[in-house]
Amino acid sequence: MMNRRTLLLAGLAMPALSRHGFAADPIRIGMTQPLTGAVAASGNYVANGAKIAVEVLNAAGGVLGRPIELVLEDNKSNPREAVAAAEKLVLRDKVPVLIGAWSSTFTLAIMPKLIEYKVPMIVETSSAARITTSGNPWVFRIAPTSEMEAVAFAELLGKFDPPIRKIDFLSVNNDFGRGAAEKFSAALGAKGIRIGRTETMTPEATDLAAQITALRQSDGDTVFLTTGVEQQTLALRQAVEQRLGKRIVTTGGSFPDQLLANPLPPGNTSYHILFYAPWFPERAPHPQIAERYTAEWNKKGWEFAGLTEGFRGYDAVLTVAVAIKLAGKPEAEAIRAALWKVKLAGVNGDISFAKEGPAGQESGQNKPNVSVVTLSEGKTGLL
Amino acid sequence: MNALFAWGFVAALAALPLVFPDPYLLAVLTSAGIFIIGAISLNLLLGYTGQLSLGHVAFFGLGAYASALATLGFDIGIGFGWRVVLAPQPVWLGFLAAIVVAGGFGWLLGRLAFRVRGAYFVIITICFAQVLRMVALNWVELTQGPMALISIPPFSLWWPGQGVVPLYRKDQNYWLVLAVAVLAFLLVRQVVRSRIGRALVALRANEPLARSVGIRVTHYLVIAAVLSAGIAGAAGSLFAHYVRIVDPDVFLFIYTVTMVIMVVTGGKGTLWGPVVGGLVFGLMPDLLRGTAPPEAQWIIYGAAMILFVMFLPRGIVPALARRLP
Amino acid sequence: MTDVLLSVEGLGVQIGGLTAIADMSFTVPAGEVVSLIGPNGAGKTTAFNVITGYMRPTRGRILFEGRPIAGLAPERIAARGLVRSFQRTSVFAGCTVFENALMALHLRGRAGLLDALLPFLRARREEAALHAEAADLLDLTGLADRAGLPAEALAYGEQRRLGIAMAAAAHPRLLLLDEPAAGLNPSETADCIALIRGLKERGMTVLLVEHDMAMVMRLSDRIVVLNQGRIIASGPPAAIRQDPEVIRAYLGAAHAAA
Amino acid sequence: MDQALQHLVNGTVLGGTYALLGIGLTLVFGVMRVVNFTHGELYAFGAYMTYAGVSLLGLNFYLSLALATLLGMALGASIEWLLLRPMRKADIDSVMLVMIGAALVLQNGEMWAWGGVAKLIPNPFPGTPLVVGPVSVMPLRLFVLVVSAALLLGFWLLLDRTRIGMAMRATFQDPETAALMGVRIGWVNTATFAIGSGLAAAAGALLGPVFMVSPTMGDLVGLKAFAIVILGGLGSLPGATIGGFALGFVEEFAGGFVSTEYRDAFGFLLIILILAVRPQGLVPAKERIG
Repeated sequence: MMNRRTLLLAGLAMPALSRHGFAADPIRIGMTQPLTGAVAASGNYVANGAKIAVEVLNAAGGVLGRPIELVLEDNKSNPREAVAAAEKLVLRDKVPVLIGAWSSTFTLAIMPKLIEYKVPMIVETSSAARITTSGNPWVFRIAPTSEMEAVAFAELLGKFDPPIRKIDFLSVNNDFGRGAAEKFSAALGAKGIRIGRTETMTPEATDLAAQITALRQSDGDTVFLTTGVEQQTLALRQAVEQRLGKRIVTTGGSFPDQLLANPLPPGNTSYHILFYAPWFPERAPHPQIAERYTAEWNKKGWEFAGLTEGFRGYDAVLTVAVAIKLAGKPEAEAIRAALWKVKLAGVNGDISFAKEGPAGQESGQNKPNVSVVTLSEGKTGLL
Repeated sequence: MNALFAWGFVAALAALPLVFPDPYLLAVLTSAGIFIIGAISLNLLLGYTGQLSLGHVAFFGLGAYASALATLGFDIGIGFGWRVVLAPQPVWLGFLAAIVVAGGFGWLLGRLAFRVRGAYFVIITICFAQVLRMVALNWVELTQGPMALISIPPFSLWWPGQGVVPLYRKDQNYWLVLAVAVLAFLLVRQVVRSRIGRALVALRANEPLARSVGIRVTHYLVIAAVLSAGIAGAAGSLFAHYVRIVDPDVFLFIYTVTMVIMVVTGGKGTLWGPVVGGLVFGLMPDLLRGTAPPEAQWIIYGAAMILFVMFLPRGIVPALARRLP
Repeated sequence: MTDVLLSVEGLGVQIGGLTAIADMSFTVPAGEVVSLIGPNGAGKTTAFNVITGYMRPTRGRILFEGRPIAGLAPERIAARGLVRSFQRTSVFAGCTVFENALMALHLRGRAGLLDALLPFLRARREEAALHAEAADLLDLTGLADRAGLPAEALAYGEQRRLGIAMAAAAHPRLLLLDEPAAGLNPSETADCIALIRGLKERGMTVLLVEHDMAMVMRLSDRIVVLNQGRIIASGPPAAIRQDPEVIRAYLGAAHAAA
Repeated sequence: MDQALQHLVNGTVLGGTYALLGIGLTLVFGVMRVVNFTHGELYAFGAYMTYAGVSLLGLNFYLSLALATLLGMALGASIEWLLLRPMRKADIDSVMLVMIGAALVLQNGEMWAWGGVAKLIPNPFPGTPLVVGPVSVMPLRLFVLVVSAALLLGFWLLLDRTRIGMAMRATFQDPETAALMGVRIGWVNTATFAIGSGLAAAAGALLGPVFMVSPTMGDLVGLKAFAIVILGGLGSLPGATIGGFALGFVEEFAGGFVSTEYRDAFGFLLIILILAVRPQGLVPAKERIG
């Protein structure tokens, strides 16, 4: 907690310092995340990942011989403020590139502004398909869509024993949750798995007894759980309480870290689809990068569990840095052109962009890696 | 003197984009302006009838959804195999739809809620906005639920020499919001200075006495609610076509609080109150950006609310009016 | 015999199981001043509230100009031409004296929403007429020089007078006055009596509830005496003064209280 | 049928905590005529204090619960003293706005102090459910239900048997008369708000370990508490208890049998219906005349 506050103060002091004459003017990168409000926890993780990436890059001499400065704006967990934050970053801070904005709705809210101001944005978390298919040539997504996640997961089906035969869904009632239910149904249905019922919950709901009791009536063997960390934890605990008795797989890349210290009773194993498993950095596609990221994070004394989400900000900043280097100048149009050419090694794996969406206005989409982590009695394992 | 000052103020605001063409300033003012229109509409209810509606954002959100849906079109089933289909309409029709739909719900809420007063009224209005939020969240076929309505076209207007053009530019949107704000202001002014306005103020001051001189309570409160809701709906429509995405969070409680505190800070029941208070609380979040950690910005915002209500309970405008004879 | 303007027939009111009015019947002839008197708790104010629509009767009928009004909303009853004044809060606080007068003239205007938004000839003419009428009203009450003051800044007696004038503003056919002289000093009471006489001369019928016996005797054409929710006597002032039951039940009690 | 039984048990467990939430809010409204928008934040405060006690200071679980409740009362008393006492003459709307401002400050203060990450509170109860026939329930939730019932009972005794309780009831009926009869209204208000806050904090302390602790946990709970007191009748103590159970059952059964999507909407729809048909709530508080 103390660390967090000092860091905020340091963040405040940084622009002041940079104004007082380093050799070269810093290159500014804009980022907007939900730092307050309903989804602030995860937004702060991502922001922290970005901060350490900037430190790592600057320690190595910056980009184009200039230091990087991260200008971070809170979008207060709502779309209107997301637009306000983006406009502030572009119009007042004159950043040539943005990173954001966590939730799909915040990202979708900002997207028309990207066209208006001609500034590219790296989308680090949002999973809605529409972000890259609506014909916005300023959008470059490193986060996987629900569909990519589902397809990648389908390849791992053979590792489950007993095998998955029929699935149900417990989804948060938003783009993320509904999208996951739809895409996993399609991807797993194609593999001959039967699809049962889908129960939904509002994002702020805490008592999920009604949903879980309803799921108990299904004869499925596996429940896919898609929601934020907090509801994941609640659902896993209440599933024990209501004797759900089914295998639970969480999607979306976040991990119910609180269950490490306060484990579920013995005999309950849950499965978690992650994009980075910080317990096993050596098993990441690029172990050195993953280990560096993990080490820097732990040096700050931040919560270990945040590593599963913080890499999104870390990778986004690395991507931007490579693009600026390729572009040779920190200008929006040049960075956009360069983003099509980037090829780099990130925490999650190789990052490069393929074209998606209507011809002539394609958005960029990266193909990320997934891994499935098991959690049993407070211990993690890799499937 | 007053009118001269007022028109001078409007002229200065209108000239602003020509003198300071800073797009960020215009963006902030446009965004604040939309909420000031909301505050002007709320003032009619809160300031002149004395009824605190903490669900005012319901009308704002209804306007936003109505306008967005009218311009995007929709195709929904209503049971028994019947479908309601609407082809995309021009934006000005969406704007009208926003006013009509919001006004209609204003009538409904007025009929229902004015049967109770005080704390009950406040809570019923909160619930009203909550129910609408739940509907927006779950009637996915119509509203796309939490996936939000996106790609909403920008406002379009007839522009001299160019025909009907979509307003992409900052200054155009700014002027549009300014024009609607001036219209809303004039509309409210006309109403409160008329026989209707007198009836509303009489009801606020002393309801039993007002009834005894023949003022029909429900009739006038419902008129106020319909007008107020209609203007809020117009603000919602501007919001939808400016931000160009509408999701159920448009019904957030904090938006109502923003409008209420704008009215109260400026001075409820004064014409200029929502404008002055709106500028204070509309610009504060953007002025605070970067000066303090995000949580502290909210704390300052909340503390400012408390201090204004405690130490300037009647608002800035009446306090100034007392200073200047 | 003059026409009957108001007739109360077999009225009964229960509040939370208590009988406020047991059985009350009386009439108010057009053009007269009728007073309703009785000791505290006799049911006078309840009767007023029921006649003017602020409370519902449990049984009985109230006819105004031959048409039933029991159960109608106060504003409907006011629109029929029956307006009351209030005992405690008689003015619109926070508004000027002139605004008070204008508000009281509500029923004299008819401008609606359209007129408010597009104030052309008709609406403007109506506003001008209402302003003139409000000025007249203040002249009548002798408050013309206070027009710009907030109503609550008036002296108590002036507030009471304004309250009466406001009740009378829309030219009701029947004016109900609830203790207009309560708390007034003798000279204010005299002003008040003059005002009520003036209203009567303008053709208004008055139903008065009042404790000040001297005032009641001077103003009334007829007096109705209530005790414990029942009428115990009614007639012209001279007869009431002599009635032994009234003396026993009411005058004695009033003297004791004073 | 088995499902219905399970819903019945879940509804009872949920209803008990809702009743606890509602009673603090309705008490404050009944006595002080204050709509307490900080109620949800005091709930969150109680949960965080329990977390601090158990996880950071390593205190005993039950001791932490009691401490959190007491600290909630202290926070409530200071809010009353700092914000409500100077506003005693102000209208109900201004007071509401001040309380909304205070809620914003409290919630973001919590986020600043604790960060946005939700926390679990360890508890000494077994993590496996008690199973009786077709029905299962967690021992922790049973404990919460029992403590809620005990708190409700204790609160009734306080109102019924103590001097301060009598003073509160007198103020509830008619503040002016109570003041004339020698009740020190200022003190009664402080005590009332402290007790109302203590009940909210206790609810948070009890439910924190059942669910999770996060800075925004008070939002939904605050809204629910409004729903409960409106259902029961604003300012009515028995009404808040009945309203709490009514909402618990409605949510549980409607969520289980009709639609989980609208689960949280049922409460609000019910309120609008109730207010349209019976504005004074199910069990109206005694009207003050005048």
